[in-house]
Amino acid sequence: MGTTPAAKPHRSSTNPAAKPVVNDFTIHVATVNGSGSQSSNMVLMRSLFQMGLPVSGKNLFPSNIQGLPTWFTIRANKAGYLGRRVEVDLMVCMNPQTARADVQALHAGATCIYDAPLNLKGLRSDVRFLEIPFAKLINEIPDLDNRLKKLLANMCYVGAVAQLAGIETKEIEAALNKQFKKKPKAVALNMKAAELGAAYVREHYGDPAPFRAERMNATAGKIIIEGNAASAIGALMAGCSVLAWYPITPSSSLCETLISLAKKYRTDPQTGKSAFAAIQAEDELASIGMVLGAGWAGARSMTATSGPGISLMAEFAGFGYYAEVPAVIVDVQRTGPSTGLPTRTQQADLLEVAYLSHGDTQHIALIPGTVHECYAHVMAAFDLAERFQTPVFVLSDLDLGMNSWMADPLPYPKGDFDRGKVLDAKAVAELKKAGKRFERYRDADGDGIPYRTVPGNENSEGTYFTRGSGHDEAARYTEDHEAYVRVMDRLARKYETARTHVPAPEPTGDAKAEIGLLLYGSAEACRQEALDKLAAAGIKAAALRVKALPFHPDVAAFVKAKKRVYVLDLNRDAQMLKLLKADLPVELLAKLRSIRHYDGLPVHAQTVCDQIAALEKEGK
Amino acid sequence: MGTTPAAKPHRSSTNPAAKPVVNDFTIHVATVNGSGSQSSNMVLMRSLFQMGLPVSGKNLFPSNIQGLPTWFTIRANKAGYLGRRVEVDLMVCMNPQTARADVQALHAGATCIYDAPLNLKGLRSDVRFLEIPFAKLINEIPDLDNRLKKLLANMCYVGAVAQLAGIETKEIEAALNKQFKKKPKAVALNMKAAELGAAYVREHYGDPAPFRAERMNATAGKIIIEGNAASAIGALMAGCSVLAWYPITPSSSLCETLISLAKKYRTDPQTGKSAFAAIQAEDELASIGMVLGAGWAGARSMTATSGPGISLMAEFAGFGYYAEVPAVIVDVQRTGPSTGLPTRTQQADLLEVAYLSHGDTQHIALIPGTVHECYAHVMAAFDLAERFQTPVFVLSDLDLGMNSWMADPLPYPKGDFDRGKVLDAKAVAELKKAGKRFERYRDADGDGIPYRTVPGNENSEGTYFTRGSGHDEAARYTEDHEAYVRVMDRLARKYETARTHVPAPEPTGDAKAEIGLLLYGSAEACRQEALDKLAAAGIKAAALRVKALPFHPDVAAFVKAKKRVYVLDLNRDAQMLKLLKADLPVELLAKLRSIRHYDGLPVHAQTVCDQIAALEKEGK
Amino acid sequence: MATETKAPAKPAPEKKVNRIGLEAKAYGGAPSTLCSGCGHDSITRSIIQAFYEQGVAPHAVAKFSGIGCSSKTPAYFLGTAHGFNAVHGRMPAVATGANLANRSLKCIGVSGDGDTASIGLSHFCHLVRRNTELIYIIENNGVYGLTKGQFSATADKGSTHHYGETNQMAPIDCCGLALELGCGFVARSFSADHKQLRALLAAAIHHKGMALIDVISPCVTFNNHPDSTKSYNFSKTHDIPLHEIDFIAHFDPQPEVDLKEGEVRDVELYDGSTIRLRKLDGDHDPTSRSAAARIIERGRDAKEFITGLIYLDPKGANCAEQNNLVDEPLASLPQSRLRPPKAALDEIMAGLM
Amino acid sequence: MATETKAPAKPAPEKKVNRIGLEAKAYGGAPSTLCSGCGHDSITRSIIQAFYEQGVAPHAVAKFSGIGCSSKTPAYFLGTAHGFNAVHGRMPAVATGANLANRSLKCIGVSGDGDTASIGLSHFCHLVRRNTELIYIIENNGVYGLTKGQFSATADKGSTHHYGETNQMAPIDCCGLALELGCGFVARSFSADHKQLRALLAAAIHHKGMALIDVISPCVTFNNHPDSTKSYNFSKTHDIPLHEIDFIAHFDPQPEVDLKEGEVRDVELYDGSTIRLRKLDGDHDPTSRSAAARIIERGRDAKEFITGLIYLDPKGANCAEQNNLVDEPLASLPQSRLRPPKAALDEIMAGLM
Ligand SMILES: Cc1ncc(C[n+]2csc(CCOP(=O)(O)OP(=O)(O)O)c2C)c(N)n1
Ligand SMILES: Cc1ncc(C[n+]2csc(CCOP(=O)(O)OP(=O)(O)O)c2C)c(N)n1
Ligand code: SF4
Ligand code: SF4
Ligand SMILES: [Mg+2]
Ligand SMILES: [Mg+2]
Repeated sequence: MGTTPAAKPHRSSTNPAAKPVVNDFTIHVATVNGSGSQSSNMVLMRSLFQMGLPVSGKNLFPSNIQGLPTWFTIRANKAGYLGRRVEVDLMVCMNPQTARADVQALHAGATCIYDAPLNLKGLRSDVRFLEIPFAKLINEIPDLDNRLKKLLANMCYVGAVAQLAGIETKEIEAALNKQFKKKPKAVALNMKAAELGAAYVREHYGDPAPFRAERMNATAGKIIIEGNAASAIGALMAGCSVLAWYPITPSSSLCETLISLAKKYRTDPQTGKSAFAAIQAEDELASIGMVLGAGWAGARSMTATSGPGISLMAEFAGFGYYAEVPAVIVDVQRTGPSTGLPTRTQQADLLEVAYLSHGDTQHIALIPGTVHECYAHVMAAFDLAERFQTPVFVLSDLDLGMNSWMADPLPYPKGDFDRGKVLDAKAVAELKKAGKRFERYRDADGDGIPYRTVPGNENSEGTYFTRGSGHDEAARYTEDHEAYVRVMDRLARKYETARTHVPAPEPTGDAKAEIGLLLYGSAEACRQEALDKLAAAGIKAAALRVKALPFHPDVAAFVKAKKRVYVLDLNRDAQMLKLLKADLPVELLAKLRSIRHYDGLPVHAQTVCDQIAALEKEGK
Repeated sequence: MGTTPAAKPHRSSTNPAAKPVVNDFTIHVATVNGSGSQSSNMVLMRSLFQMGLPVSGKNLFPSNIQGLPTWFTIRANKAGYLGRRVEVDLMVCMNPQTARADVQALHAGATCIYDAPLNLKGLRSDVRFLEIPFAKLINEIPDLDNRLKKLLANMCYVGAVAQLAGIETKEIEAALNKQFKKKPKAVALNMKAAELGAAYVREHYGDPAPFRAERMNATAGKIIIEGNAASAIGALMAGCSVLAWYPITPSSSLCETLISLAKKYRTDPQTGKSAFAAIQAEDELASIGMVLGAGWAGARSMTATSGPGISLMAEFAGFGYYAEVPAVIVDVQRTGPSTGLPTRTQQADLLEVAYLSHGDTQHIALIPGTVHECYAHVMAAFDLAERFQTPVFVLSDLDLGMNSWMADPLPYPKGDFDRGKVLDAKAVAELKKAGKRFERYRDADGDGIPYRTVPGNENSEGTYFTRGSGHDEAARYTEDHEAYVRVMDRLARKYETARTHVPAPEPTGDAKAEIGLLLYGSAEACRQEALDKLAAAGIKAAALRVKALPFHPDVAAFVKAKKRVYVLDLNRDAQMLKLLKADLPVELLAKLRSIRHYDGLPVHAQTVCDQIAALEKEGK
Repeated sequence: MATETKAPAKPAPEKKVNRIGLEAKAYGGAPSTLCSGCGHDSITRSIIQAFYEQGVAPHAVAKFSGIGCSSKTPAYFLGTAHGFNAVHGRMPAVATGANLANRSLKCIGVSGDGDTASIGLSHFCHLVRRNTELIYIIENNGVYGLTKGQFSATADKGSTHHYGETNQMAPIDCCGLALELGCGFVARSFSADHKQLRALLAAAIHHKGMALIDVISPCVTFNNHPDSTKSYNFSKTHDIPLHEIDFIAHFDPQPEVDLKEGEVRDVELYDGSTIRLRKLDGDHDPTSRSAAARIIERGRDAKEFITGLIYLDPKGANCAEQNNLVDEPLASLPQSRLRPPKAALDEIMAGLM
Repeated sequence: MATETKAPAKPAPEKKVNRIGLEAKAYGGAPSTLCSGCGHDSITRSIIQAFYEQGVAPHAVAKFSGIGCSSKTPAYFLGTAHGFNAVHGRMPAVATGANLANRSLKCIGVSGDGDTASIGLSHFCHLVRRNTELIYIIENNGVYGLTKGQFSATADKGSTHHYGETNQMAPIDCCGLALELGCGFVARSFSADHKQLRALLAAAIHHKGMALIDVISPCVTFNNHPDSTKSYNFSKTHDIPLHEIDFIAHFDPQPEVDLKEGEVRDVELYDGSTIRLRKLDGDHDPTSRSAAARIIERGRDAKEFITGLIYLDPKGANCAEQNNLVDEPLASLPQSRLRPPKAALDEIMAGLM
């Protein structure tokens, strides 16, 4: 509950209207999709970034291609709070379909630029309106066709916003140069449009805005990247050589980016041949099947999908678990159930992924919380998949995957690939010399992880038959109940081994605080802000961000050390809480409390703070 | 753990060898499948039944069609304990592939009949061997082809067993008459074979056996039935008119029985036309799709499948939940994960079914524990599916579904169908007169259950558009986050309402006992025996059999009233325990302890007793 | 045949009513949210018109679709019919279930080429085999519109993708496939050819089995470049109609006209309606499966865009008939006809004693 | 052509070795657990023999299957090859993934008619489109063997089921379907015709794309009644071979013989091997797609059981080629060829600054 929707009046107590603020503001642009506003918004965001301000950009888009409402929100915050903030300082209304609601949702003291024909100014007296005749301004530029006029009107509001917020013209120009690489004519035209907007504001609306961008130095050497791109780079660096996928929002861009990267970085310059295969499968059942086939044959292979695709992978996921085949499956989660809100975010596939398939199955899942972790966790997933010979899931989400995040450059990976326990023909021969023999499903090391070979192994004793039906240690078919139990118990042991191999949870905040906030995934974006807000409200709390299933021992230790732990779930059913209850020592469970946010919009610090504060007050 | 496999020596402390026992024994017949032994075993079981002895028959068969080992176990028990018993009193060895292991697994004092060429007698000195030259005996019957000789050899062991155990010849004959209805020649031939076996035992092995069948009166008016047949009859009586299915062991016989029944009882005698449609779909994705389509269009529709099929239904299950479409889905569980042991039993699809699909989904599931409940729960599932407008699962298993159970005749259903909140054209018009209007997803009654119409409704205001994407109360497409949350919260409310509509759990045993045994499904078969064994071991316990998800309030009440509650899961991962932990008040959770049995064989009272006793001793 | 402009969901205003007394606007739906110019919106308009002209009561219609831009369109026509927007690729199953539950419903399904020929291919093929009484429209644009332009299984071989990939596989010809699998009504059309499409839809409405209409429907956003065989430009310039097609409904007999020998070919439907085909260049016999196969082969080999009624077999038993169902909808049978009497249960029990 | 007896997994003992020095028994597998007389076991024997004769190293082979009696058979041949017994109907995906991972593997997949034409139909069709280098054998018995005799999608129309249902739908002709979808190697055979089947398998081994062999393989337990078109009796009495077929491997050139004009037709494969077809009754040109289509149509219409090489196009790019893959197996590329250097990452990062 406790969702604080973006389109509702909300008067912030910490940010009273009209108090001028430097480098802490939110710009909300309402357009329709397919109108080309996306590049204007990127230019706006980048300009701020180039001025040294921490920024994030969130695109709220409909599940359609053209003509429906879209919003883009830029948050600039000197403290580096880059999660969603509900209060909007500057609204840009370009969409007649939503303009009234957009204005109604503003808090008192907000500023609103709007396209003149919308005539919004009478709507509220506690909002400052700046009417701008964008079409008319653009008409000043000669020789434009209609499409171009529309596009340039968007650039025109960029100029207006820049003028109002103090964004430097040269940064707009630099951002345009980046955007329209090697097209100086396009840059000039867009600059012209931006200048028209700026000039209009300068001439008609001289008063300073209650917020301002001032050059600072928090972004030097940083990048702006979407989580899906970071994941794709991770897959590239991890040596993924087979990608099988089926398009689905919000995961498609991950695959498409990886394909583009591989085209560039995996093509042999001599032969022109590729060390990367990508198959757009007929559906997700096939894509996971291809990934398992490739993983079994020794390649590093992956797929990326979202909820509906995960559901379709259920049968094969259980096969991968039981037959012990490596695979990497990225789930960029969207709002379910069913088709749900396919262009909204949520973390509601946890329970499904944790136990995906019929019968006793348990999966390893990594949950990145930052773009860096999209990169690192995807890389780690390949190592873990081969080390543990099992499908490994990466649970990203739309907010993380498709929105723009500021970050340090992704570091070049340090270690080498961990290809796990693979025996080549020589190793099989040596086993024999040592009086042993290769047995595919034998727990030779006591960690539950057996040794495998891959097809093509020239030693005839190094082959085995892979099946989803009952098998014994030597991979022979069996229906024997004891052999079955041995294999199942070993698999459980293997899963236990994984606890200390998955990424450990990350503690932050005051370690000695009695109150804990346990969160995961993209909720990270609001974590520090929430802790600070809580502190401001007199509640000292430490946070722990869980990064993987099965739970690392540090998770229980954290809960043990706290009096109360608030588990933040971005889903209705408190899915992480359920998983914790199933796993943690029972004496810790009474400490856990649920807070949730599941309306499809990114979570924000205020609701986290409000919900915890209310529960704390309520008397635990 | 604590699996006590059938094929292991096991010396029972409660049933020391050679102590003669009346009406309490187990016969274990080892043959190969496809050899026609099934009908011999049925005759044996029925003869005992007709003598008035409580009996059960369990068929342990391989996942193949011909030539692999098969065992049939008949348990006769005057106290009515009809769950699996591990100790075998009389072994019949007909299969060379397994004979040695079969003998090794016997407990001391057991009796073993074997086919002469197997020459087993030297194997053990603590087992009484009865060698019988079946082939030679059958050769006495003239004019037989080879196939018939094989079949009759099987009937020959029936006679031998009957002679040894005191089964009356006239009951053998009666059972044969039932088996070979209207084929007196076949009956005579089989009787001849049985008599040859009996005579051989009479002549060569005069000593009485340590166990004996004596006529009693515990089966008068009873039936012998498989759970799948009971489920099929339930579906027939519930008015199921559309069946869509895809063959899979162990659910196929449910569908095939239903089709046969419908052919007989749903064909209009006048027109010859059928009030029942059955589609063998191309796969399980399609079968659940057809069921949803039919349910949406107003028919009572169902499918039956097993684990792999459930996995394939994941996507559509979430659709049914979110779009609120009635459907009945029977899962006759088998041993997973993946293909696993497809002809063995398990209860390991609980977690998958409870949350089946991506996103926040929760399903109603009924868990029959007896053949009567297969019948009643399948009927109830149709009522609940329409009342709650959602897919309702019935979780049976192979042991319950495919084995033979003695029971009272299934009673004719009392009440009428509950078709739930359906508005016809008139009702829609009346709504309008009352100044309201039909809104498909409005919580008009506060119970979370909206009203629905079905296609063909002549009132144009009675139509709506069904979708798995975001919708508001009026079934309009929306991506609005508030409308989304309203619908999701109502769905959660609806699920809460279901708690008191699903079958309540069934308490048995000493209500005042401090120890609780919580079990579900086919574990019922060993419940009373386990309680009695526990009592004999000095542990007073009461049992509660859970019959449905979501948990009825009585479940928490039971746990509250006990000091410790042992949750018996027929799966490795303690799936019921996990679900309980996710749902019960947290202060109760420390009372729960896990006992498990998951080797694919039916659970037996001894392991339940042993595991609880060990944990009790261990100090809780 | 011009590119359509927005808001096609509302038919042209007219006062006329059809044989059940409804105006055309009674067949409209919610406003479209597709891109302006999208071929799918044109098809919507033809559907509205055809159902209006054939006088089908909207409440007696059930609409089905999968997922995709195309699959959104059932919301944009026949707003007072029940609709079921299913999951991706699996509409055939839903429609089959609904049809069995209530065989009196006129079922229409809309799918995309991705929905039909990729994820839903198996269900499509088995739908053909089952011959469910369903009008099945593929709004075929050779691309995944809703997920932004990836290749579908009907994409042209050699065509290039917006992020640089080239499609290496030959397209699936859904008409060829359906014919191979024994479909009794196989047609192809072009979204902008309203006249032909309406006639085909009318015939499909009166066909008692599954009727496939594969409609080339340009995606103006992702696949309308001139060398795409699914573009307006290509379709308009390459369209080779097999015949001029008129539909004469059984309830609307035409005056006997003097037709020149060999000029037209009449094909009769099960309900007495007639499809009148006026010969154009050649003479295609749509009742010959081998002629149909040759036409499809010719189109494939010569890369011709052949439209019209390719194959018709009006007689095959449909799914409800194969199931020998009672005439009334199963959905509305009373309990008394669904629950066998006590004697039946007694009989079953007796057999188990 | 006689019905096989049990234990076919062991080839007839012989001392001979093949060109890589292996005896035939090196190509055997685990003992079969199928019903004695099952057609599938005969096919197993032909596979063993063909791989032996072609001298394929078992370790260079990867075996695939779905679920069913048929799908169990990869355990019964080439015991020292890796095998992957997947889930029901989805073997094509697994084989495609494995083939991409290691294109040097010789891939063979065994499926059933249920596995292929019901649950796996979409994957089968898309496999054909992708042209994965895979020998795809359908062990076609018109029935679901392993689940005890339900109709499959290749069951005869009008045939009756053991619990009384009658199949109302026409069977899917997998060869016709594959041809329609552009398959480059389409053949049909009969499990008991070892000579023909071995020749076809040899050709398939040397084909560089997907090679479909639809083998009628009687289920003696559930579908061997004399009027079943999948019974031994029917198959033996109705088998119409298109030609007598010999395979001449590229490594085993035959002496030039004086062939009578028009008596044989040689078709050359990509690797230089030759399929030599001796004409029987008619003269079928297996390189003509339309001739192939006609043959299939004839078989369907006349209910003839036509066997042999129906269609061959040895040239189409296979899946690995379409992906323009390096020659080495992707699976064995070292880290240095998979992880781009730091400069590459720097370049990517620079683009994001
Ligand atoms: C299981 C699943 N996978 C993927 C998607 C994403 N998806 C939505 S529409 C679509 C393709 C639609 O293409 P098509 O059927 O051709 O329709 P069009 O948009 O071109 O009209 C895909 C892949 C989905 N909704 N469900
Ligand atoms: C998802 C799923 N559904 C159903 C089954 C049950 N099943 C096992 S084999 C089989 C049919 C096999 O028929 P076919 O492919 O023709 O092989 P055959 O046994 O006839 O050789 C089915 C339905 C399964 N294993 N998995
Ligand atoms: S993206 Fe293409 S298919 Fe979708 S609405 Fe736009 S034009 Fe139509
Ligand atoms: S059931 Fe049929 S297909 Fe299966 S092994 Fe027996 S004969 Fe072969
Ligand atoms: Mg499309
Ligand atoms: Mg078969």
